[in-house]
Amino acid sequence: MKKVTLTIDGLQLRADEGSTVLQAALANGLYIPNLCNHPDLVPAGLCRVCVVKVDDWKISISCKLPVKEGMVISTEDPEVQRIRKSTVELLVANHPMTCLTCSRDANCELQRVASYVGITQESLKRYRRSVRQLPIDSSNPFFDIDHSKCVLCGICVRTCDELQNINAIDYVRRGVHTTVGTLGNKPITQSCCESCGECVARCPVAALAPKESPISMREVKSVCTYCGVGCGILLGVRGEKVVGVRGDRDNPVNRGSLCVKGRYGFKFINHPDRLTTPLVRKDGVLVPASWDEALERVAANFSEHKGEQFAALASARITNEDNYLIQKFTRAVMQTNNIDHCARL
Amino acid sequence: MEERLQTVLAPYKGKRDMLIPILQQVQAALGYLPDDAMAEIARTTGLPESRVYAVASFYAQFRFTPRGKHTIMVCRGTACHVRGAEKILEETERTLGIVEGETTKDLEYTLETVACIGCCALAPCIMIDEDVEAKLTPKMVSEIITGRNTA
Amino acid sequence: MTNSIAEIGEAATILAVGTNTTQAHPVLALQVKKAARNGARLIVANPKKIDLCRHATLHLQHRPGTDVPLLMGMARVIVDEGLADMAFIQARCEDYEAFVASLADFSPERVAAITGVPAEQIVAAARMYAGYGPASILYCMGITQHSHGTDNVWAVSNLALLTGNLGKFASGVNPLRGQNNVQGSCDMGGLPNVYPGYQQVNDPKVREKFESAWGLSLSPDPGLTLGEVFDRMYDGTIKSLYLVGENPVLTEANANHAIAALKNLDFLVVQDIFLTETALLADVVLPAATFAEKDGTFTNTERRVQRVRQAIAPRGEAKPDWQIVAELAGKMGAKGFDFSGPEEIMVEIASLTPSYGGISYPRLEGAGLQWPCPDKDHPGTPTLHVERFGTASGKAKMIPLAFRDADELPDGEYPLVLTTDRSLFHYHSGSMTRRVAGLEQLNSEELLKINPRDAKALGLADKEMVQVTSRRGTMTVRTSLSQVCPPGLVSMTFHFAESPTNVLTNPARDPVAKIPETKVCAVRVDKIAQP
Amino acid sequence: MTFAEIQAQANLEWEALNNGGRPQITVGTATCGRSAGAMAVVKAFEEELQAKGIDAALVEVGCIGPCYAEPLVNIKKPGWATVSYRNVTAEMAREIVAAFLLGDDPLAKYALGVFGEGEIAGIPNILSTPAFKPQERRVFRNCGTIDPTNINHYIANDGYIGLNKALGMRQEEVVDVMKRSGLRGRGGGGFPAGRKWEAGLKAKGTQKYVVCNADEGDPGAFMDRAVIEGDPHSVLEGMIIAGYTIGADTGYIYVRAEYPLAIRRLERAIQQAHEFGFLGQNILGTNFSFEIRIFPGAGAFVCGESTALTLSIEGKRGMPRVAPRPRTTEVGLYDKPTLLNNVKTFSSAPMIITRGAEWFASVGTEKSTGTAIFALTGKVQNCGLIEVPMGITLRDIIYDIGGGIADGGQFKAVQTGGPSGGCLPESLLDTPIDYDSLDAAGSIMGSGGMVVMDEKTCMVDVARYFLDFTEIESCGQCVPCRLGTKQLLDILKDICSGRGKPEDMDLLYELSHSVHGGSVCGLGQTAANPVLTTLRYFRDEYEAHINDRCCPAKVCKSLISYVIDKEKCVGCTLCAKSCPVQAISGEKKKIHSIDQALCVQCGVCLEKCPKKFSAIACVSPKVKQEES
Repeated sequence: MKKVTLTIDGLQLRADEGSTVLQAALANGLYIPNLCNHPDLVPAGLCRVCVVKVDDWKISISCKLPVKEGMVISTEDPEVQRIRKSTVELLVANHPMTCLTCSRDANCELQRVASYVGITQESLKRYRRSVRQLPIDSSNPFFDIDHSKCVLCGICVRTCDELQNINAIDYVRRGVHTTVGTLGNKPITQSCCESCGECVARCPVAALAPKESPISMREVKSVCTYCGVGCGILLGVRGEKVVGVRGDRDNPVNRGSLCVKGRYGFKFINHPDRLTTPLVRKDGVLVPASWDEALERVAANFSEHKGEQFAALASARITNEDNYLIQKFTRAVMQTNNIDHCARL
Repeated sequence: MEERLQTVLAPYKGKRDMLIPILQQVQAALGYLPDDAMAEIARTTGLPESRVYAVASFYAQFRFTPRGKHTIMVCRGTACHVRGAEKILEETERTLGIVEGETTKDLEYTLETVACIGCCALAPCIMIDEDVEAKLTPKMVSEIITGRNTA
Repeated sequence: MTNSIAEIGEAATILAVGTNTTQAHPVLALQVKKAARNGARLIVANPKKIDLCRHATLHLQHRPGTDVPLLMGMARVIVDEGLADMAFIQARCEDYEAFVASLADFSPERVAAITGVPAEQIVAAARMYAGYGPASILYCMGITQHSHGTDNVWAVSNLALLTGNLGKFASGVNPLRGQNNVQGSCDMGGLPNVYPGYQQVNDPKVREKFESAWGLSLSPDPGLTLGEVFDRMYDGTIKSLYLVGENPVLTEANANHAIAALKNLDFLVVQDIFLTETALLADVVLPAATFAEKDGTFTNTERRVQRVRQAIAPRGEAKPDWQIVAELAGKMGAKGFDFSGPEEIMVEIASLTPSYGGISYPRLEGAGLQWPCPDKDHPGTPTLHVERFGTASGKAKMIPLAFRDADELPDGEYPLVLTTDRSLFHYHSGSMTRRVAGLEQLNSEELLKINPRDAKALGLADKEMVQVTSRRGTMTVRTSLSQVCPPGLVSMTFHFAESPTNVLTNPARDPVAKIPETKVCAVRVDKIAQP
Repeated sequence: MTFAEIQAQANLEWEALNNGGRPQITVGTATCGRSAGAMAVVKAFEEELQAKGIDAALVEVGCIGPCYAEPLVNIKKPGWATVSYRNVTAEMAREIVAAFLLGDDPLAKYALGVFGEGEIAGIPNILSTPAFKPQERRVFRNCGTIDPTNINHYIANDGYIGLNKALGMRQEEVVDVMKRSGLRGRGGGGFPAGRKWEAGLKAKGTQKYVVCNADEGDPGAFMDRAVIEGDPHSVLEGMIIAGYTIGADTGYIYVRAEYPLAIRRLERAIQQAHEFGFLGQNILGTNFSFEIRIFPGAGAFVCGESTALTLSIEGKRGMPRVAPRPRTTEVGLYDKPTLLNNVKTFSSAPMIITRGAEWFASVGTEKSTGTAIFALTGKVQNCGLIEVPMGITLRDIIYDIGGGIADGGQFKAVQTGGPSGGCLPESLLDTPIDYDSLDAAGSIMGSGGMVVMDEKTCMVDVARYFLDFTEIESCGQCVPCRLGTKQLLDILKDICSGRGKPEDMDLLYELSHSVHGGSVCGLGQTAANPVLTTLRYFRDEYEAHINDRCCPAKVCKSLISYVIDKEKCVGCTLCAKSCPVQAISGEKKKIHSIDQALCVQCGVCLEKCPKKFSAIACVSPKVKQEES
């Protein structure tokens, strides 16, 4: 990959040819505030928060600006700062001030840019506040859509289009009345939405927010237990409870993407129906028993049915190690090759 | 409605870039764009339903609720504005008992405003269906409308 | 899969046959849609107008069970139009002539008559697939779950070999494995005829290897397959069954027969995480740990072995399956089961399984490894068959094929064809997904997808409860009028215990793979008489 | 038929019409004429000619320009100069037929003037009147003189000569002529047309498009419609020449659906052009083929922006493409090279080719050649469409052509360029009309709207009005335009309703600059111009609103009261009867009074109060209840 050298705020840095100024800056640990940019998506250039000055004369957004050899970029130019500040002030003036009760508090891109450009109560006071009043769409069991918090970065629309190719949502109406919605603004569950939650995962604010977002204490890298694709996941754990799942962006299989089952289908793990003790049938009914009792009963019976009277069915759900031992048990201990599983279903 | 819709859509199977003309023709046929008509347009063209509505709701021409028999468009062009279009609009709203964008209960009139009819020299003016009423005063407006109703 | 998932997005042509990818493999489907978006030609061959058709260049809507004529018809066009990759065929294939001879019966016109796909579409598909490489074939249960599933698979591989679309980047034959570790359980010898790594049980050399490793003698006779096991249970030959993480009461074709077989056992042990419909029949139920409660590895559909890591302690007294088996073996006085943990088990696996030879936990950190990975320095194999095929000669056989229709065809009594598929929101027998309230809300009951025309003829409304009956059983379900099914075809999933689709399905098995024909059976749909 | 034969045939028809020895009556029946009652006049003439058995040609023509005089009728009687009659009614039509066609009395009292050869006592020659003297009719060359539905009329007036000539030139030669003519894009931006055509020619690609922007969205501009309705073939010819020049095979005309007549005229013209071989396969025997399609715009001002317009034709939301991006001439309609010009630009092309670059550049200024067309409206005597040489001053336009301020009012400001333009004060009346001078003054040429305002116009309200427009018309994709115009509007609304704060003026200024610098497209970048220019030239009005809660023009409702002058009121009860909210009380012959709490400032009472009393006055700031 060919490299070019450019200067941002006096800092000289190398960047891949064909990358954008914003990419170059972020790659070099240089933050340029931005809202509608997402690494997985084609730059849209709509929020205008990433404006910079190019070669000391031209104002441009950095997310669509290709790097050029010898380019000189300023993010601190007064004109840039003024445009950036008013733009963010406008967004905040039209955003509900409910951070304390917001699920994205402290993890919100709007908060981040606002504090970066130094928005103050004084500067905000001058503005006429107005927050769009639209009913929250809570039809989906996993996430809510709150238009009053939407900054119209379009990341959800582009995710549903560019990445998922589902197009359940798009821009609706125009101007200040623009919203993200479905045909006729029907509830999201009445659209072709597949509830994959990819848009929710990318929303920079809480316009698309999970219904439950308990804070996990640690994350464990693992593999999704559903279909054969084997998506890399990060299990969010709180105490002895799995409270969330995230796509693993480093995994080559799914690069962070998940489907509705993979992302939201984890609650069976801590479900009350889980079997927690062995059960043994006594007088026709299954009753709890100790491991010893249960295993001895099994051992006793299996010992009498070695060979062709016995068969084992392994599972396509359990690990390789589990399967290996079961077939070893069947072949070595039970002395038969009567082992199969539901590979064919 | 089904048949009318199908006749309009017949020539457009898979023609995604004809969406706007399609919407115009469907609205001409049905008077407005019901949700299920837009869903049918999506199926015919192969566009996502959301895209059909996204485009339809972007343009001022398209309506999603039934319209009155007649449309009164009050011109809000600059010339009309400086010659008192505001007062014309208010008087029209008062006479019809509805506000801009609404339709009278008897489905006789739908009241809209338009950026400019292009009769600036004859400002202020309104357009009732295809006829332009020019050089109006608030008084004339109420007379014209009540006159139409009695006639 | 002969290729990696990421390669699919780079293909110039994709033939997706017998796979409802967006529903059954949603994340892999992203690659298919990405390719289509970037201009790849996507040919969807499916009796139903599935969601993937929205992105398709061409939809071949063939009659269920006519995959062989469809694919052979394409092959015929490719040969006739001189689009075959003769260089590849000469270098790497066998029996080309015999194969070509068998194409005689598959003129586009005749194929059109059999499959219901217009001849010009068959020609167009053939030209696309042969003309724009790299071309990749995706298939799934729609190919395998037939009484002639093996023929279907051969037809697929014939097509790939014929055009040299095998053993190259983004170019190959890619069966999509249904369950998270179905690949792994096969790799591990969870099959009656092979040891881990597909080493034949009836191969003396192999058997000796395992006998010496395990320190005892082993049976030389291949065992019984799943369906056969149930038959032997039914006739009483098999008296004792150890059933781990399966729910055949819902998933077996002709479920009533399966239930009878289970009830006929002397002794049934079920090892699972929930008290499934099958576990209710057990004599002993052993509580297993979920994937989140144990360490180990899964092998995905692209042969990538990845680490599963314990996140939380097992619920209550539940234990990882390997541990249960080890303790059971211990109770039976067996040796060679005292492992400190999965990592140690993997050491033994690697030592006995050539294709896993180079796999060890340390090496699986990060992106995992794609087998074959014969030794500890081998980087793994993203694409199979690059130089040679895994046959004795190293060459791939092209198989002459004839058309065999489905085992059971619609008739006056059972006029409709029932085919089964999966819902995006549920997984297999639903024991896990149906316990997730949100998924249950998004899809809470079985729906019989039926074409509005058929519904009209039967006087059925949308969302009306009806009775569906086959020669084997009957069940009730709610209708869903939908253009997804063409007239004459109805479709259901099998996730819902309260409407067990598999009481209807046909157990007729493929002679080789022993897979039942759950994709085609004849049914009747009746209005439920209102009291 | 060869082009020569086509011409010969057309000239024959034209001659017969003009010098066939029978009287010719032409009535302007473009939209503005119709709304003034032209169709009734046509009907009256038909009936009258019938009744009186007069053999005369009755021709419907496009807009001649002076809308203030509509319906406008020209009568060309053999042996007489052509007489133009103004504000003709059906009644007058009958009178004229009787007096002038049967008799020899031209009815001077109804005449606007005469033109052509000869004079008539008591009627001035139109072209010598101040209203017409400064005008130079080029783009309007045929408007109002030919039947727009008759291609032969166009051909007989040098129509399609340019195309015929161009087809004989190399593409580079056409570009060269266009460049030397100095023609700048008439859509408002003023980008040199020749350079655009050159870019279109040089752009790589086999498939190219020509697009005509007839999405005349500016409130207060309607000249594009007049050109299309009055001379549609001039637009087609320009587009065909452009198509030949850049190597395109398809042209689109994006015209507002609100212009039904214009669309009908275009459809007719396209059909005729096909019949005559000016469109379709192998045009005029060459191997050049070209088709033109009409695309009725669905109503979005932003689609005047070229990238939004092309996306709209593709059936998408008209949201301008975001810079940095390639030019439309490289990546335009369907991502193919696209030459997009305004109606007037295209209709200028044929005469440039026919008469040469030098002829075109012979009028106008060095940097802005040719003529400019304005829709002169607002508080001016003579409203209408005017075509003047670039460089003429605003004062000449308003006071000579426009005949000064209407109703004896006082000039306050003139607004040019529509929502993207600005309001200029008295002090700038001598600014010459050209792209650069208007820019310098803080306004723009724009698409040619020119609205005159008098002392009864509130400049804060005007700014509010334009922001109201841009807020509605913003596509909403970028934050500065979507929320900036809204914020500006909210502030202006507050000021107009007496809730203004002293710091608002600074905020308006600051925001205006950010919206200008931050927005994606021209609409957003210029949205604040009305605010900036009014702030700059009419700051005192802002201060009056904010500090004194007073609207000097007495427009802003929340700041005005209607009061009854006790001395003047005679208790005629007219006002009370007409008040829609019964806010006026008082018995017959008793002094009336207005309940300010009830009054909605509709002004009907003022309108109703007989001039001889004029007892009702409008005052600002508001008065307290007891004072009234």
